[in-house]
Amino acid sequence: MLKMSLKTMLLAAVALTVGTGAASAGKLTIESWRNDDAAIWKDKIIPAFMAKHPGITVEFTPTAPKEYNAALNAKLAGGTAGDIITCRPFDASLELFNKGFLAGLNDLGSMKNFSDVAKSAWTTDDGKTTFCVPMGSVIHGFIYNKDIFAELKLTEPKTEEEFLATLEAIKKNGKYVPLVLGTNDQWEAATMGFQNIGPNYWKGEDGRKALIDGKGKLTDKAYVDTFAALAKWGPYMGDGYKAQTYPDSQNLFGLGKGAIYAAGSWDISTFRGQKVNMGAFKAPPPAGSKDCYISDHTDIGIGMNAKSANAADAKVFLDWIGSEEFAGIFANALPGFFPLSNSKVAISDDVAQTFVSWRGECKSTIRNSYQILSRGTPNLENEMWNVSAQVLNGAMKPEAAADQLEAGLQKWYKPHQ
Amino acid sequence: MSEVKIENLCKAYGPVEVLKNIDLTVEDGSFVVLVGPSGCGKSTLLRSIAGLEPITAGNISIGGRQVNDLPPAQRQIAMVFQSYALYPHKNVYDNMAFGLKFARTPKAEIDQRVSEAARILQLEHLLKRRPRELSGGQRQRVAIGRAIVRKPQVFLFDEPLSNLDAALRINTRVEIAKLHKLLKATIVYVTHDQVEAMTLADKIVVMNNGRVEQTGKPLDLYYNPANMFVAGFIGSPAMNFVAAKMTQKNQLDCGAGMKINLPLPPACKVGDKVTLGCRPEHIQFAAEGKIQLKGNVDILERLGEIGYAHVSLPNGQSIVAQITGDPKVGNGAPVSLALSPTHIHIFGEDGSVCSAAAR
Amino acid sequence: MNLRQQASAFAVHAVLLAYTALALAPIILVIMNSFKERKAIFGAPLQLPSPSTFSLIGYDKVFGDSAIASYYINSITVTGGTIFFTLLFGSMAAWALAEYKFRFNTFLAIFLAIGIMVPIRLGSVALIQLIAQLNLINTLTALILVYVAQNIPLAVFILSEFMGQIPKDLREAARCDGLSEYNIFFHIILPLLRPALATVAVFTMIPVWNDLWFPLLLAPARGKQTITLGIQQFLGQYITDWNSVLSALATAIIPVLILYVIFSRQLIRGLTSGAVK
Amino acid sequence: MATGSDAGLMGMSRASYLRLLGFFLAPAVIIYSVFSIYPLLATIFSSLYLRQIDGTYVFNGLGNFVTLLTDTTWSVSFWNAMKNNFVFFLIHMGVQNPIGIALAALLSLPQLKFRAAYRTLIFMPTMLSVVIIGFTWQLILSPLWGISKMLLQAVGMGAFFAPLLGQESTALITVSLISVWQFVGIPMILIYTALLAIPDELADAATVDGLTQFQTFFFVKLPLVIPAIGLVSVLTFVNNFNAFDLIYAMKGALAGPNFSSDIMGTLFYRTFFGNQLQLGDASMGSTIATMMFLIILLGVMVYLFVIQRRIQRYSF
Repeated sequence: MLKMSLKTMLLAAVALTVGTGAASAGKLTIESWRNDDAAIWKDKIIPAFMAKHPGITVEFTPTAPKEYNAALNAKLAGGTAGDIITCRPFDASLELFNKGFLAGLNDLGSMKNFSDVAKSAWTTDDGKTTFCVPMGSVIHGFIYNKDIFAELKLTEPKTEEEFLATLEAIKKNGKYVPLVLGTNDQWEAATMGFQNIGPNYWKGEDGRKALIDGKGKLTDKAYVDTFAALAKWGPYMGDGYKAQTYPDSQNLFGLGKGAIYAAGSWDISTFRGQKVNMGAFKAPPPAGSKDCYISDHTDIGIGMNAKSANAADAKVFLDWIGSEEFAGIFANALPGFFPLSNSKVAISDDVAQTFVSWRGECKSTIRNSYQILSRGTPNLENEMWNVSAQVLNGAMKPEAAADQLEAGLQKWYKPHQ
Repeated sequence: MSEVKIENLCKAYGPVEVLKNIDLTVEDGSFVVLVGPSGCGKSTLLRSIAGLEPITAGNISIGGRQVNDLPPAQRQIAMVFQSYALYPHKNVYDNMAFGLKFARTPKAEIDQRVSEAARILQLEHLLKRRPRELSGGQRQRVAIGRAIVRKPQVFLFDEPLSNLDAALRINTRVEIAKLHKLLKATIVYVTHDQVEAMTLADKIVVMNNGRVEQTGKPLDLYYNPANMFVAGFIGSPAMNFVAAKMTQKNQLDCGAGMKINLPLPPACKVGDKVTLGCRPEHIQFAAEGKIQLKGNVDILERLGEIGYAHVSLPNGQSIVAQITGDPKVGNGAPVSLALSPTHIHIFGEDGSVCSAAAR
Repeated sequence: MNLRQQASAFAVHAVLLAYTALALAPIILVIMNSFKERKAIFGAPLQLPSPSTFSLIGYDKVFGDSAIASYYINSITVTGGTIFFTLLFGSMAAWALAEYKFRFNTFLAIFLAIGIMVPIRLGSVALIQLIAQLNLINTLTALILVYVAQNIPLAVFILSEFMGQIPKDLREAARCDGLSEYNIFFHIILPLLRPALATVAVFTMIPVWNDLWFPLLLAPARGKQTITLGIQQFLGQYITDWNSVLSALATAIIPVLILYVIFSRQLIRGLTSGAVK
Repeated sequence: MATGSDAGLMGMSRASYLRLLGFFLAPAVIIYSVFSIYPLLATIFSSLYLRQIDGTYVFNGLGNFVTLLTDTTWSVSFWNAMKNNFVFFLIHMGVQNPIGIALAALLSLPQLKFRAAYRTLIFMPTMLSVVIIGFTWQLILSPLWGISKMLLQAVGMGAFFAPLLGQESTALITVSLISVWQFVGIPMILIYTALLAIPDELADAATVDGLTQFQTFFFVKLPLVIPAIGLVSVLTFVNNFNAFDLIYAMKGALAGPNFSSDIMGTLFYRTFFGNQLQLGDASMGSTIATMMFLIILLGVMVYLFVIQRRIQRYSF
């Protein structure tokens, strides 16, 4: 009897082990945080690739954005990550390269399709090695509901003053939430708020670079003014915005209950799915500005797991990602992600077209916390989320927010000490 | 031959000795009862015989074979536990057949042995029941049945009746006695109840504090206890003890002017402190008689034909006398007690008997 | 029953009913709304689905995700395997600790107890590396091993308590009956532990079935995902589509509730068996 | 034959006794040591190393602990998380356990109808995944869906609607109460079990003595279930200082607003695995994990050696 139960145990153990998914040749797995885009990868991008390269099977296995970094790091450390890794910009990916988790991609043929600026987010500090193929950038701005604007006889605001007047008008009417933005998840406060309107204050790249070399401080007037501008939004953000999550915001605007949505261009495809009649306007500059600036952020790249069992196939895939064909599919399947390659891509979505047209009107910059400044503790990006949310919540004065950011940076960053 | 022989057995838990130099022989076919107060070591002795407790020193042999290091199953013993220890998840048949199955006994033989045992114990109609569906007495019989089917050389019973109610206890006691006759089995039986010991045993072993106090036939122990412990333990109600001093030859002084004249054994000397023992059934209300004590009745317990009188003596001690019928005395009434001179026991200062008065 | 007693019985039921409602309302709300069309979810969330608002569109999406069957199979395999090995190994260890004397008995008991207090999650990174070295990444075996390790301490703890309640006589009777120590365990002790095993099974089942963390790290590959991970990823993907979100939540909740209702008697009996006199 | 040595069993050789022990103990001990103790030790070990800015690690002794407790970069977050964790724990002690006791008291009333149904249903939320519970409550409290607002309006308190999860003053309390809602079944069942163990004669005796049911509970039964309440308290402590999932599911790794719902578990997660641009720091993460381990250990010790010894136990 006893022997039998032992044997059963062993059999059970063996049966469980047999299910092991050994990596088979010609099969690639993509790690990504873009779970919103899963359907597009499965239905459009991957079939297009496999039509060209029938020998290679590709699978897209996204992780929710907030778990992505933790899960990816753990999986890479444990050797379980997929062959293809979607790259966050700057230090998060640089660290992966330094640890040997990401392969260098200098020899990739299609790398020549990208400018140095495009590659900067995924290149070592010395500029010698690029480890991810730039895939897309995102542009900040505001998306508005055309039907509501028509109903309330409003026009796109051109300046900050007009912007606040527009919000006030919507609020007076009372039917709609004037500005759709929540602070529960915090990151929208920093990204859709602070980084969206800020470049107009700190003069884009000039201000960003000054912060890095220590000539500019976060306590400078530009940053305090940005926070001060944010602080004025509170009264126009829907009932209970402090507990409003990002999906809540998306739904609020998607359901036509909100008039203006503080946006990233990637939201376009979400709202297309919900059939919103929408338009877009760029961050309205403050009174007296001559130039305008937009946040055109290199947001997403794609690289190769250095320990991939299918390195050859992975390179074939990455090379294709760098191609004009991919850029075209990507830009149109995912309006709101703008290809970074030099090839001219026609964008069919009119709202996406609006966003990308701002590149011609204004100067572009990337988010100022991403390069170098978030390497230490306390982490500048985390701090920005925190204080931006607090400023929007009315829990913190603009000056205090700026002070806290600068104090944090001074703790570890030499040029600010 | 299924004699159990125990020589010089010792058992200790660390520094605590629980069995001290036990020597005991259980003759083939005899019924030996180990009796004593709780904690005296009787159960430990039984479990040592069974092989459930390792021993520290000495020898145990069963049927002429030394079993010191054998596991219980190989000692050819069967044990009946106080709690019956029936397997709750098995029915009566399986409870009895369980050990045999593991001994790879052929199915037919198991069947035959179980039905034989069931017939003897009148369990035939209960074979399919689970233990929880049985009464206490029935469970007891199943536990015995489980022992019988093993055809052991020795049956070991560990207080098997103590979980039964009074009436059932008497019934089952008789059943066990009959069974012993029927099976001609060698039995070692542990109890703390001296009535069970007296009624069942061929030989009683009285234990106290890890030692054997006395071994003998029931009536030997009753009439000739070797010491005060045995004298007090055997018999119910217990023997009366009166402290006394030998003041002159053949005279005891019990204090408060109570003097008793009786022939004393030569071992006793003038000036010795002794204890006089006499069982209640050997004390009567009577004004005449050779040995007299006077006292006052505290209380009378009337049980029917007989009863017991608790009497306080002038020296402050209290003794119990058996009464017959209804003596019509009130509480507090003065009475005279007559002690049967042939049933008086004299114990020395160390508690061992000086000598029983000649019968 | 007099008036006063009736009044107090009424009050007791009122309190218990109110709390039961509080406990169930959120769950009912989710399940109820998962059967409604989008407009009705937002327009009248507190109404039952009516013929005009009834819709299964969310479930279409959830079950259209063809992998849902494999999520369930994986979860059942992992949970079942974990329960089986936790009970087997846990009861074996509890038996040895309770029954046999040996030098490291107390030490081992304390050693095993540490695991009750500390979540293995704190050691995730080392664990992943270990699993990778054993070549068990993306296998359900890895999950089972980790969960068994995680659940053994509590299993040993609970089973030891119950083991103590099995009368000593029973084991000794079995020894007299000639059973080997192995057979005493498998044929006497294990069957008698059944109520305790049920308790441990439930205590093991809940966190394992519901765990998100280790499936995410150790077996995230398609085809190896458990239902909780699958649903979580599904939620992430359709987060703005409340039909799908609510249906996915209901899909994750309902089987657990059904199992719970079936086994609740055993669970409560197991939990309260210490009190059975 | 001293106890505590490998005494062996009657008639069994030492070798086969060891084989017997091995057979029963080895599977559990090996799996547990390899997949639970080893990873934990590895974590404690790496708390002794310091992560350099270039991503390498150097040995730092107990330096990380000094940094964590004294350097304001870390200590502010640490003590904040610690304080919040205590609030989290105190809310469980002050709300969950009294409600659990009260429910258990009601459930243990003699001749209560539908006892099993109540017990089963009230325990139900405990069965569900924290991730799912967090998500569900977030939907319910969502200003978008507006259920909570609707309910408040229905009872004429619409003006009291507030974004409970979004305010610094209410976020932690709200999350704690959701956790209480989910786990109240556990103290309820444990206390209920203890109450069942009290002999009915005792309650009868109290009734004969003229106590009302309420008084009987307070003055007779409650003192007798204090050991169970002690157990519930230490379980609550251990679980609360291990908590992570619910806050992570509802408030994310930054546990906002302004870290007002940050507890040890979220601080550990954020530090160990990183966040958006924050890189994971295995050494400080391990340091926090080790601190969590020590706090839990300390709590359990206090319970075992101080509280449990003073609790009077009664056997019936």
